[in-house]
Amino acid sequence: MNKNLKDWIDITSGVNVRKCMRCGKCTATCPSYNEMEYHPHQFVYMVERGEIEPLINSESLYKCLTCFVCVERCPRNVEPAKVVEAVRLAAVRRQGKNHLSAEQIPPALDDDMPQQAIVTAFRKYTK
Amino acid sequence: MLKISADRLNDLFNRIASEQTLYIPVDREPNTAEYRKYEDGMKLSESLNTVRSAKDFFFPQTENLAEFKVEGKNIEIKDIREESGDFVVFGVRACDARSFSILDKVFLSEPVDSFYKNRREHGTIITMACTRPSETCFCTAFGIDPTAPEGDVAVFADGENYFFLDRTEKGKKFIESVADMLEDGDTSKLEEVKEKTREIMKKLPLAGLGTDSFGGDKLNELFNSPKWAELSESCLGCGTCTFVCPTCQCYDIRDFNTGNGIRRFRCWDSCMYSDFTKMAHGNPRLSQLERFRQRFMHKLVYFPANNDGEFGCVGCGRCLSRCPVSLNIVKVMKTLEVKE
Amino acid sequence: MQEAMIKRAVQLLADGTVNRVMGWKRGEFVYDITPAVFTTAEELEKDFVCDDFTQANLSKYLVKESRKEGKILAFLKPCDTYSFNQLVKEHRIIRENVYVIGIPGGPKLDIEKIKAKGITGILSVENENYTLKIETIYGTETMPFSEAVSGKCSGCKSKKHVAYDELIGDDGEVLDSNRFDMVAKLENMTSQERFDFWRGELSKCIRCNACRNVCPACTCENCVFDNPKSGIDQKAAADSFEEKMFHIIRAFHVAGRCTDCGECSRVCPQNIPLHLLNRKFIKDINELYGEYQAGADTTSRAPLNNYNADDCEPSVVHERGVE
Amino acid sequence: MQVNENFKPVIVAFCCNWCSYAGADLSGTNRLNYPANVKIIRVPCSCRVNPMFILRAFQKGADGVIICGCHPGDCHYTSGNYFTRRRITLLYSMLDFLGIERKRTRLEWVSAAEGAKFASVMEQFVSDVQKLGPNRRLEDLRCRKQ
Amino acid sequence: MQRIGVFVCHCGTNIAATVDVKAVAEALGHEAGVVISQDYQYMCSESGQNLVKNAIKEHKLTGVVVCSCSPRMHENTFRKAAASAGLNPYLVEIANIREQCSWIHKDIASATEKAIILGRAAIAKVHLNTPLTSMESPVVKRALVIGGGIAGIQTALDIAEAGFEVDIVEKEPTIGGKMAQIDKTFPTLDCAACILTPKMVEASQNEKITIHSFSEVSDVKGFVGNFTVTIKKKARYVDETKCTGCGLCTEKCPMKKVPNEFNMGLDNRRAVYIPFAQAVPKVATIDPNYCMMLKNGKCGVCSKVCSAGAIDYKQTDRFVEQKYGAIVVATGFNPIKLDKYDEFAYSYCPDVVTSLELERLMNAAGPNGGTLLRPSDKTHPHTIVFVQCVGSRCDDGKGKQYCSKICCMYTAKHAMLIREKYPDTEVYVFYIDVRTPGKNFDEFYRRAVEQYNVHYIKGMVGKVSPKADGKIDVQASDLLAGEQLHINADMVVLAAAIEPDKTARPLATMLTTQMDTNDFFTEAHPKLRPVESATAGIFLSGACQGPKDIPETVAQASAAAAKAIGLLCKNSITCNPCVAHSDELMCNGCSACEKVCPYGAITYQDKEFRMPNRTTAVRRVASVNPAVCQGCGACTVACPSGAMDLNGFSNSQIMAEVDAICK
Repeated sequence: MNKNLKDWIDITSGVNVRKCMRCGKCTATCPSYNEMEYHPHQFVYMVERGEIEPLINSESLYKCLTCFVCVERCPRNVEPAKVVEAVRLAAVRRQGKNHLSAEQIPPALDDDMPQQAIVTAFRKYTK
Repeated sequence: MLKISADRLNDLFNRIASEQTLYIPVDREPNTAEYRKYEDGMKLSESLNTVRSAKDFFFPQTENLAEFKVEGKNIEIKDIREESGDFVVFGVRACDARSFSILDKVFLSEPVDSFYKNRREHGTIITMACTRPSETCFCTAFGIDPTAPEGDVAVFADGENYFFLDRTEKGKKFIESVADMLEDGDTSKLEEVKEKTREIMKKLPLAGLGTDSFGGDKLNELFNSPKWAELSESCLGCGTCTFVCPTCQCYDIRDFNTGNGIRRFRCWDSCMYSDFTKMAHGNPRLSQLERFRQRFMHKLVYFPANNDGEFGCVGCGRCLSRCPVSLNIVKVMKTLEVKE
Repeated sequence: MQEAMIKRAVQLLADGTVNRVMGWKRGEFVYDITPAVFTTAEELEKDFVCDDFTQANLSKYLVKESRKEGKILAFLKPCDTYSFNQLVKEHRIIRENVYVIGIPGGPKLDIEKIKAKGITGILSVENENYTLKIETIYGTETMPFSEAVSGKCSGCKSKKHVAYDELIGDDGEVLDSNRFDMVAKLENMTSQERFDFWRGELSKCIRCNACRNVCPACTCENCVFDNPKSGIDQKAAADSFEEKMFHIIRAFHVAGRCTDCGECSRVCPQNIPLHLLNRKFIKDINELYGEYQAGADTTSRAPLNNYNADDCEPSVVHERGVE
Repeated sequence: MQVNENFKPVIVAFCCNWCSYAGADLSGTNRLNYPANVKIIRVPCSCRVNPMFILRAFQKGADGVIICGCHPGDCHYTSGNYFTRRRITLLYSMLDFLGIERKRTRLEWVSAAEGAKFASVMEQFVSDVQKLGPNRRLEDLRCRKQ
Repeated sequence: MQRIGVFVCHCGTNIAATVDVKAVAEALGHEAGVVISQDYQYMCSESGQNLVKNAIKEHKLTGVVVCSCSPRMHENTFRKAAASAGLNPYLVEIANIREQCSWIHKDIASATEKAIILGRAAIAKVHLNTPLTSMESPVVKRALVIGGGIAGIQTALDIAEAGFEVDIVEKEPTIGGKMAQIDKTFPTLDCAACILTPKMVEASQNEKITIHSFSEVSDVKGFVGNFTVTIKKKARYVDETKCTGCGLCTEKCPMKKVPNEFNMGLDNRRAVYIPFAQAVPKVATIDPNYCMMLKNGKCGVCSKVCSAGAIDYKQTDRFVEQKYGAIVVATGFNPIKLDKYDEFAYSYCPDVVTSLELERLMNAAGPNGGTLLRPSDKTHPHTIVFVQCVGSRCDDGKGKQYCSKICCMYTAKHAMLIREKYPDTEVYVFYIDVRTPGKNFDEFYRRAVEQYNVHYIKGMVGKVSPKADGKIDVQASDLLAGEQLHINADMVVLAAAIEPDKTARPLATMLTTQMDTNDFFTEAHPKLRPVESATAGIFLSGACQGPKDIPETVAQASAAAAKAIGLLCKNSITCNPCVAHSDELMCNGCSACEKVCPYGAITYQDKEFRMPNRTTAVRRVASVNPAVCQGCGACTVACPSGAMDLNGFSNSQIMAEVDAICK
């Protein structure tokens, strides 16, 4: 259980994960539920237990569309999307974990993708 | 007589202020002055009387007498009197100067009031002859010559110079201490100024005020006069006349719980107040008529009776100008005067 | 004007509607006015005076007078009638024992304003079409009438008589005066400036109680400051705090009842602008709880004895103006 | 104006018996804590607090006075707090007019169920007064502690 | 000279943990006037109180200060102890060094110092305490019950049983409340109407009970034992005495399109209506918003057909004023509005219903006669999904933070009834936790799961989206199986949270009772006095005090009745002696106090006084009626000269406390 990483995530996300009563509403409304290895309610529970490592290495970290429906619907004002974002930042802070190499971009381009999307993707997913 | 030119007066003030604290009358608004601690550049007020008389320096409105501390069952008394520093009060008019002799009779006779005595010894009174008496002045009625004021040092102004004449031991010592700034001067012009002031005094509306129907022996006919009712009907019972009067000397002693002990202090009291001399059985004077009568009887009858004929009033005119409903000693004297 | 009043008073005395008259009489000097009660016609002819210097508000005397035998005639200026109404509303004046004649207010003169021009030895003051000719022992002086007008009258709020049985001269109306300007100016100062201003003013106070004893709203049988059982009895301000305490408590007790007649500032021997404290309360009441003029009638409830559910919160006072 | 740390403000709180005193008790039962400088005086209703008491507190050395009452409409005596609201608004306006710091006085509505609110209001009030420093503008020099 | 005894309580460790009680006792021992100062483990215990009694007798004490818990807890205990030892009970003062000192400070030094200061303040106050004797004031032997649901009816029956007059004020045309709308009740599944209507009839026939139906309380004055209540009898345009309840007018009325609130708007009723068959009083009521006669003067069919001539279009609101000794609040609850929950599509899909609507759909007197059909196309539902905790247990600002307590049980009941009546219907229940605390509750729920195989799935419903073919796609998570489910449901039933009735807030203002932030009435003490409000003489019965089911409601209703009876059976009650009194010598007679007194306790009279020099004068002075005055103290501040003072909280006492605190 990596103590300071969990505290760091609590601080950056600004979310008190202990408020979650594990009702599962976020998971119920999550549109990209099927692609996710860890569903939102599991995400919050794992952060609460401090198991951040599996989250950082899991693919589902980037499946979250940040559509914020879980934040909208959560009855306890726990904001799972922000926890996901915080874990992403933790991942981004890790050196050497490059999720997007330069060669991958040209094939992924399509003409109506806004230029801004490329820049943010590049900033976010490369080290 | 020693003199100093008018424009070097402020240098004299600075000199005095350097040795001891100096209070001079300064104009708060045109024609109303008040005593202030001298600071460089202050201009001496031309106007006549200050609203609060010089009595305040010797008999302040509130003064701490003693302090007690109660610890459980035992009481510890702290003596909080401290020696007053030397100070000089400049520009006192003849009537105020006379008030000190009245107050001395009260406070310095047995049993001596040590607080008053302490301040009186350390205070030097420099009086100033009047040149422009106002319509409310009637000091001549009580034998006071405005052009020849008493006090420790008398100052006479003739327009360009200020002449200093010492009247008491303390005055002599004061003049010696500033002798180097003074030089001799002829006093011819002074006589002429004095004569002019005496002329004006005779023309004052209240010039002819007689005091012969008052005095120590006139108690019964004055006390029972029916005119008191009409005289006192509109008196509000506030304390203005007593608090601006230079010769009023009544005070009340009170205790205040400061949280870390009891502080006993004395403060001015006014015979006009409803709880003046309130004793265990109650108050000897219950109606405003009795209180009103008490004030003027004390000035015009009781005080002279106990002080070989010296009246308690000095004719400064403050109560005439400050009473909210214009009741004053002159109206009382004129109404109760027995004309042959 | 004075003759008309004397004639009417003598008439009323004669036909017995009243057995005494409350008015003014001259003291030693021309500006020296004393409120007085006259019982006979001769006294009225001899001493009664009503001129530019009769500023005193007679309503407070009627508290004692209306409890005596018989009916008393009182000449009241418009601002006095407001105090009269306020005292009637509080059952301090027995209305049926007073016959009120409303006399025109008109700006009155204040001798302090004349003396402040450096004029001393005043023997007589005549008013020739709004310039004053002042005879003094040092020669005659002149000054414009407007400069000698008393502080009470310069901020006059209304020339309307709100209580009278009869009128001499015509009735005026309520004026909108700029009487709150000085209060607004003070409010816009910083709190340190305000503190220094009031410490300067209130430290002059010699606790002579003239303001309390002249105020028509201050008619307690036994004032809190004179009653040892009240816990805040004080005879002199032994500390700067007690000066503030006296004036705050007095202003609070008359809040909502003060008709802004200005007598307190007129009689203060130290010329402290006490009316500003009462006007501050009047301005606050008008702004926060709706226009209210004390004494305008004898039935309305004083603002502090009244409430409505949607009054503003006290924090409003802490947010407006300058910190 | 630097704030010296060892200044411990004396705060007097007038709490109405039915609501804010009960709120204070509730914050006690919930073990919420607020600074020890606050001492509570129980009054039957907030309309019992006389401006004399507030000035007396400042005279005797208090650095801050806070009055707590029921929410308007909740008063046990139906209209008590409405009168409080008017009186205290005018009094605070006058104190401000005389130049007294605004943050030394406060009126707060706290119901019997708002224990948490009571604790946070007291916490915040004490920190405000702490920042202001000792009460110099409305104090009686004779009562100043040595 | 005062002889004061100081007793500092340890309260076990509650105080002793953070306050050095020995130091406090020792420090307070040195205060002026204190002759004995000791600490003890439990002052409120028998032996603690004996400590006080013996000290009073032994040291002939004239004042007692107990530094312990809040005066609101044990002030009476110590007052009674002092009284039994011969000391006037109002010479006892309590310093609150637990809730307001030891429990809220961690640092022992500052907590002890504060306790000493609070002790000193109490001693300073007790020095100035005067012995007071409480007055007696008469009790009106009549009770008022506000709200005619099961809570109100039960309370009224119990009070009437004890022989006292009771009035029930019900804002609907009939008593019965929510229970009348319910089909079956858990856990015994007996029919709600069958157990409720006998009590309603009993209430109407009991001569001690008068029912004011279709009425509201418009004003309450006075205080315990002496309330004066104004009841507004709303105009129902039907004369109650004449109407026999035959219902002829309700059939003939041409205006048919009125949404029937009794069936939650699922079907329509006429402009003149009787809510349901067993209505008590069985009297028709005309709805002024829909009746053509009342709106624009054209129709009058009902008055023509009415054989009893009971219709009276000119009827107006009537006000009845009545005196009562006790008031019981039984205003009940309502389900919350679900329009803010767009994820459940409640407001735009007719097949998504709340549980109460389901009750009406399944009820024999319901819109389609007891057979459960889909409201949209009246077909038989094959799959029903129940969603729990809709609006409950959430602090997202839309819903309520608390658990509504009854939803789990009534959903299990609905599931069981549906499965029993329509075995072919699949029932899914999405829950966070199933809460079944009570006698036979869990067994009831297990029967629903095991015998009637209702599918209980742990996980919340995320989205309900009606599809084109009329079916409803329910997207939910199954946390145990770890999958996201999509259920094709015919109906969705939302277990909506419950909140107090909207009329509760204005009523609380009238009764000057306290309310918590969710508008439930605040009870005097959550554990020890649950059915009394803090305001003496006002009692709480049923869901107005908090969410509760029918068994608890009836239990509380009887408890409230018992408390009310306890009050009514006294001929007079001792009232609070801490009342105001005026010092005649100082009173100006300016009637400032009379204007601020909320109870009108102050009157004026002209009295003769001796004035100076043997004269006398008549002066108008105030006098306070101690029976009416409640001791709020507003007059003491309105009085400028300080003539008006309050016993028990006098000006000098409070100032002494202020001095002691600021020392």
